[in-house]
Amino acid sequence: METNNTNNFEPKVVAFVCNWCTYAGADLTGTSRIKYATNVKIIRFPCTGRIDFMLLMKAFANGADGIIISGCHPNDCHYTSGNFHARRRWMIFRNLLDFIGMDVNRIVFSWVSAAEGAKWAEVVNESVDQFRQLGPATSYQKLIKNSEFQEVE
Amino acid sequence: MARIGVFICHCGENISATVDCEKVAKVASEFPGVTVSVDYKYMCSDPGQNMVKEAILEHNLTGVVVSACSPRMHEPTFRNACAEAGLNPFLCEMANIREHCSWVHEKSDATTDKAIDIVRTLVEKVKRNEALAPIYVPITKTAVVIGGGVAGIQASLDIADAGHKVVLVEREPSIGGHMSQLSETFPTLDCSQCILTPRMVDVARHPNITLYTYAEIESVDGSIGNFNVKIRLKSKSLDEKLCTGCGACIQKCPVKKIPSEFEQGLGKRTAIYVPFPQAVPNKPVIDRVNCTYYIKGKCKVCEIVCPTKAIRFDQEDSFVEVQAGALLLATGFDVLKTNFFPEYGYGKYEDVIDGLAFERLASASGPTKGEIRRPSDGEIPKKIVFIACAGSRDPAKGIEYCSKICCMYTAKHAMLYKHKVHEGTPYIFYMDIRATGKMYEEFVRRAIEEDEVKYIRGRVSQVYEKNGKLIVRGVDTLLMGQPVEIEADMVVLATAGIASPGSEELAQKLHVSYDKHKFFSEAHPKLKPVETNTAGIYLAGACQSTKDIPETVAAASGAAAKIAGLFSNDLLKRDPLIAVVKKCAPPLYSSCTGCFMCIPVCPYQAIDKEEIKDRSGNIIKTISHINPGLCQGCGTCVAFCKSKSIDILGYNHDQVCAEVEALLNEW
Amino acid sequence: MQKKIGYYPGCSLEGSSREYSESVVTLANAFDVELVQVPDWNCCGATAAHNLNSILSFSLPARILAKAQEAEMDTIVVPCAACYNRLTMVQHELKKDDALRAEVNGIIEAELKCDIKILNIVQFIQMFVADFVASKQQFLFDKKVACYYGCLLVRPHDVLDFDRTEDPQSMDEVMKSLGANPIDWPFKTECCGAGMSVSRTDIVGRLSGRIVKEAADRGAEAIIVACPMCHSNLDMRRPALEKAMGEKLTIPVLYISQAIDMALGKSQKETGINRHFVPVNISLQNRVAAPQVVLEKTEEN
Amino acid sequence: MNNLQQKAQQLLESGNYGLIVGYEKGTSGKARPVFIRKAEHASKLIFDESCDQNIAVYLYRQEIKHDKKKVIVANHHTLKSIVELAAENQVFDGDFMVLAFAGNGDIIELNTFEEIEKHVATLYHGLTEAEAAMMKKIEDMSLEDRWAFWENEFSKCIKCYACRASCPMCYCPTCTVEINQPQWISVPSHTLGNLEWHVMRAMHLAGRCVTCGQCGKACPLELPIQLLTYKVALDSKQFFDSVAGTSICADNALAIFKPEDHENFIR
Repeated sequence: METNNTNNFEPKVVAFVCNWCTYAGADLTGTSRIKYATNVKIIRFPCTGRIDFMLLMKAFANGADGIIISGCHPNDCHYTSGNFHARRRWMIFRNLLDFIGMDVNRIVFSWVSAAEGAKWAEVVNESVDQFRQLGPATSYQKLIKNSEFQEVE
Repeated sequence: MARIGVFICHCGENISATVDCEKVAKVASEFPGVTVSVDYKYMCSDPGQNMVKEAILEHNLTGVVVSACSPRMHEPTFRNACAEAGLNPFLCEMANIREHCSWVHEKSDATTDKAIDIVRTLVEKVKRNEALAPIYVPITKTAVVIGGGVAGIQASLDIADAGHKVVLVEREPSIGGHMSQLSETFPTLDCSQCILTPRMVDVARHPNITLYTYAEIESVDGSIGNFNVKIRLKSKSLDEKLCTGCGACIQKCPVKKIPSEFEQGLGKRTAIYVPFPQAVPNKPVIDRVNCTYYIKGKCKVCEIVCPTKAIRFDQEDSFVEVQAGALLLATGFDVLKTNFFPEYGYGKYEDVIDGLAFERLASASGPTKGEIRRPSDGEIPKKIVFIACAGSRDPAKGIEYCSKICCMYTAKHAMLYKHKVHEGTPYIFYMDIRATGKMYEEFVRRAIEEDEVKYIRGRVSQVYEKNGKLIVRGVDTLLMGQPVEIEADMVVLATAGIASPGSEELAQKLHVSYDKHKFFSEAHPKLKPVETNTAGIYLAGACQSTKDIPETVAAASGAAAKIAGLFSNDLLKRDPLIAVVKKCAPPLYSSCTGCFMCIPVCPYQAIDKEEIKDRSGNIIKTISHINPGLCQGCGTCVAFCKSKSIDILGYNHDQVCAEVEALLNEW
Repeated sequence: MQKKIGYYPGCSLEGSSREYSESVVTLANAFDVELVQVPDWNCCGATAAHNLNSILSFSLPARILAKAQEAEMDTIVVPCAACYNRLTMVQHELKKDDALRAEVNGIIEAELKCDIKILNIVQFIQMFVADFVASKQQFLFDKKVACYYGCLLVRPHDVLDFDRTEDPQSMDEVMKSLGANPIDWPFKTECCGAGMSVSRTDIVGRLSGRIVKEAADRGAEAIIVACPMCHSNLDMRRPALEKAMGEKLTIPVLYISQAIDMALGKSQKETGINRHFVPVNISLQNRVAAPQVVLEKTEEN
Repeated sequence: MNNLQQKAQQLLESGNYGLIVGYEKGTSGKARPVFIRKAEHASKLIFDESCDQNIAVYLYRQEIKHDKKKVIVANHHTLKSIVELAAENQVFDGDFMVLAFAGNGDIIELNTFEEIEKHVATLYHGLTEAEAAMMKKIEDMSLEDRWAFWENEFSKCIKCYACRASCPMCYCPTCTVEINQPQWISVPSHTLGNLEWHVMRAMHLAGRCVTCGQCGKACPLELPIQLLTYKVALDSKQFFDSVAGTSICADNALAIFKPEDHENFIR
């Protein structure tokens, strides 16, 4: 893990979640009034199978410090198998990012069911802590900055 | 140019207690494309909805973002409101600032900022929303019911009575299934055939039902509303139109020693046969494996004795094709066979039999005319040991589930035995007694208290033969695990119910999912128990998991009601949030490369191939095509497609990218 | 061509069951297999260790596996059913549990790969003996035999994946190939009482007695075993068995390796049957012709 | 004339075949692809160690679409690519014949996909020792060093897309990189956009890369980008036991799944 612990650093976190399990689970966190960090904002997808790895690249390119991906537990997928496909995709993708030297701890994967409101809060809080520890994604942000410079040029 | 209306709800104080709603509305009003942005105490109330409707009309809005509770709560409400004001309902989105924001954070600027981010994200999304219309699929109002046991019979009659056509397909020469083999039924001890055979006759006579026995499903294609089912009619070696069912051929057939499947091998049948006297249709088939003519090339006794000259030795399998709107799987179950129980000697000792064989022994129409006589020497057994959970609930051997029906039928068997052999002693080894149906527990109590059935709580480790007796060694766990040995005359195994043979092949032909035990899987274990994951294909009875008769009949009627419900409309309406293969102008036509790697990705088999042809009909290219009747909109193919040729309505590439960008920028 | 494979005898085969080891080595030599002992091997912990200390019960077999791995053995044969069971179970557990493996690796100071093929005696026979036995067999083992598998050889099936748990057949098949007539009997995997073989010999007498009596009653002329514990209970404890059963029981107990050795025409010393408590009064017929070869002088002769 | 040249000549003279795609001697000792349509040019054909280019990339090209039945002289990379292209429905059984070479140099004629698949089963499917060593060198680096290494490499990329053009698997008529709504990947060749391009290219080759290394050989800046696709190929093998170019069935590693697929990072 790269540790760039900056004081009072609040990571920007985007969560990609499936509609049927984790989105509903996060709703339950709300109805149960369990508190979690404000850093995380959710984007709803029909299924984890829908989440294109390019969207993760997009998120990093737009300055995300961390990403949470969450969907139905294995065998619970609303669409039977979307999460199984997603799992294979992440196994390959995560290792590839590691291979090019990106810190894969900036992406948290979890299964959160519609009944696991408490788990969602836990995942969010633990992830945000983890991302705080990692500090800003400076190495990636350097690339963003350079690219902006070049594009203006 | 987009004209978006943003409506921020306070939800009483549910949102406004922690989020500064006025600020959110004010900031949102400055987002590019936002024409109107207001906040209100209760957006979902009538005045709130009216605000939305009036704004749509007044500002000619092209999109609406209602920033309130979860879309799982009020999305339909606001989409309806939009539709009432003339805005396509799919141009309305909800920004969830209650469950995902106000309720999970303390009051702070950060919470308000997060709400603003959420609203901005949805505004960017809704700008890219498209007006969508529901999909309509025409429906052929014929149901194909596969399996003619009690489930198939009940469902066929229910659907037919509702006025729809039914094609009932049964693999065996007669309908009736396992229920026709049973002697009496629990918990009432009424005769199984007495209640079943009238229904079988009803099926044969019903004007809306076409019955194909000795037939199997060859192939199925198409989708909900419009299946094309090809049925193989196995050759019966008989012209059914001429046959009167007089039975002369059966009486004269020289091959008489074939173990009868219907009698579980305890009785014999001829090579030309009807499985049992009350069979429907009551016309024989020739079993070509055992018929002398087919083995040696001569005999033809049946042909000679047939008064109507109905025998056709050269008849071949034929095929019929049926157009159907729905399919019902009712293929039932089977019981475990010998090699599963080396320790119980099943298959090795003649007097170790399974429950179905005991049903035949106890049946008045069975091989012993209802007398309980053991198969080896025809003696009346003085002691019978019944072993419950023979195979069931045994994860080590791979069947971890409870077969559910055995506790009850074993109690029934012991009772029937006691009623017929008063001096006999029935023992039942059991793990737990699961008697959870109506009048079931009372029934088991009767077996214990009135008929003095000896229940021993424990497992049997082995059964072996010694001096003409079957030694049953087990343990009594209620006596501190004392070993028990019983010298029995007969042992009856309550063998586990397993999926019917051929279930896997059938599931693959129909593209329905099945579990690791090869039972068909329901679409949802609680809320969709008679549907499969494939739209238009339904389930009933023990093909889904072992079920007793009342449950099976209930499921069959449930599935029939679902099918009748489907058939009550001429067109099927579906949510349009589905995937589509994008097309474009010639010469490319579509960026789809036709690699078809998306086909195995789809959980619903909704993807097939489409040929793009020029005006003279030459194929220019073959690309993927998504059947809108089958696609459920998971989007797995969308993320998988490398050329980004597939997109999904409602969550398209443009929308989700815009969301990511909007969420992260302007922090 | 001489084949080399690893060999873990374990303590029984060095002590009370020396004849088992002798017969296995004889058998291996007869089929051109060189058994190379795992260097510096230790106790597998067998029945005692897991009662005392769970991590010890993993570490002991793990060290044996580490030694085998160090000696670059890809296959080892473990004739003792208890050792076979422990080694296989431990390799399985360590393979699937990364944390446990890391802990054990730390204790035994090794990096276990957990990919050693561990053979029990029957698998060894199936792999190296069965295909060639016909060409080397001198005597027909034309006896009724009762194959007794015991508990450790076939369970738990999930892990060992060897033979059927109930009514196993593999030893019966081997004996059949030697010309024997294995009886169908219900006590193949019955408990012999090994866990109590020191503390409660009366229970052993009853449990093992039933097994021996059942085999004798069904007309078996020998009991065939593959486990030193079974053997010592059925053979060495015979007086206790007889006392519990109240009758004389003369049926001999042979290791399956001994039975094959006998069919090959090996001497008493080579097979180790001279070490048995119950005399092995078995004479085998020459495979090709009539003349009887007497392996053990009996009183009738 | 050697066997290959004779064979080629016969095939073209027979009139049954219209085009032979193979290798000829190029400049500075390198072999280059050649397209032979006339029997008298058959003597140009060579096949030796220098013929390491994966020429399966030409099989589906529009330019040879109207040629009569084709013949392709295939090295083992080309063979594997043909199998993968067959699985992905980009080439069609019976459209061409393959001339492969046995260990002793004998020419093997492979006419059907099934024959090609069988032949490919006899080939070696791993990385070469040198390639494996390069992989290990990078994998052994610290995370920061790896990032620095790739940042440097990616900064040099000029987005000429030679890697894409040389890869038989990159056959999409519209590449994601050319889509501008949404703009998946920024257009200029700055490090960020280059990184995104290479990550995407590698991901799109998951379960499909036959590890021929052609992309790296084609790169005018000699960036070791083939290692990225090797990584996904090795992981596909390790995680899912899927090796591209071995089966003509549509069983891409990411198109199928097993419920028991094992990962250790999902909470």
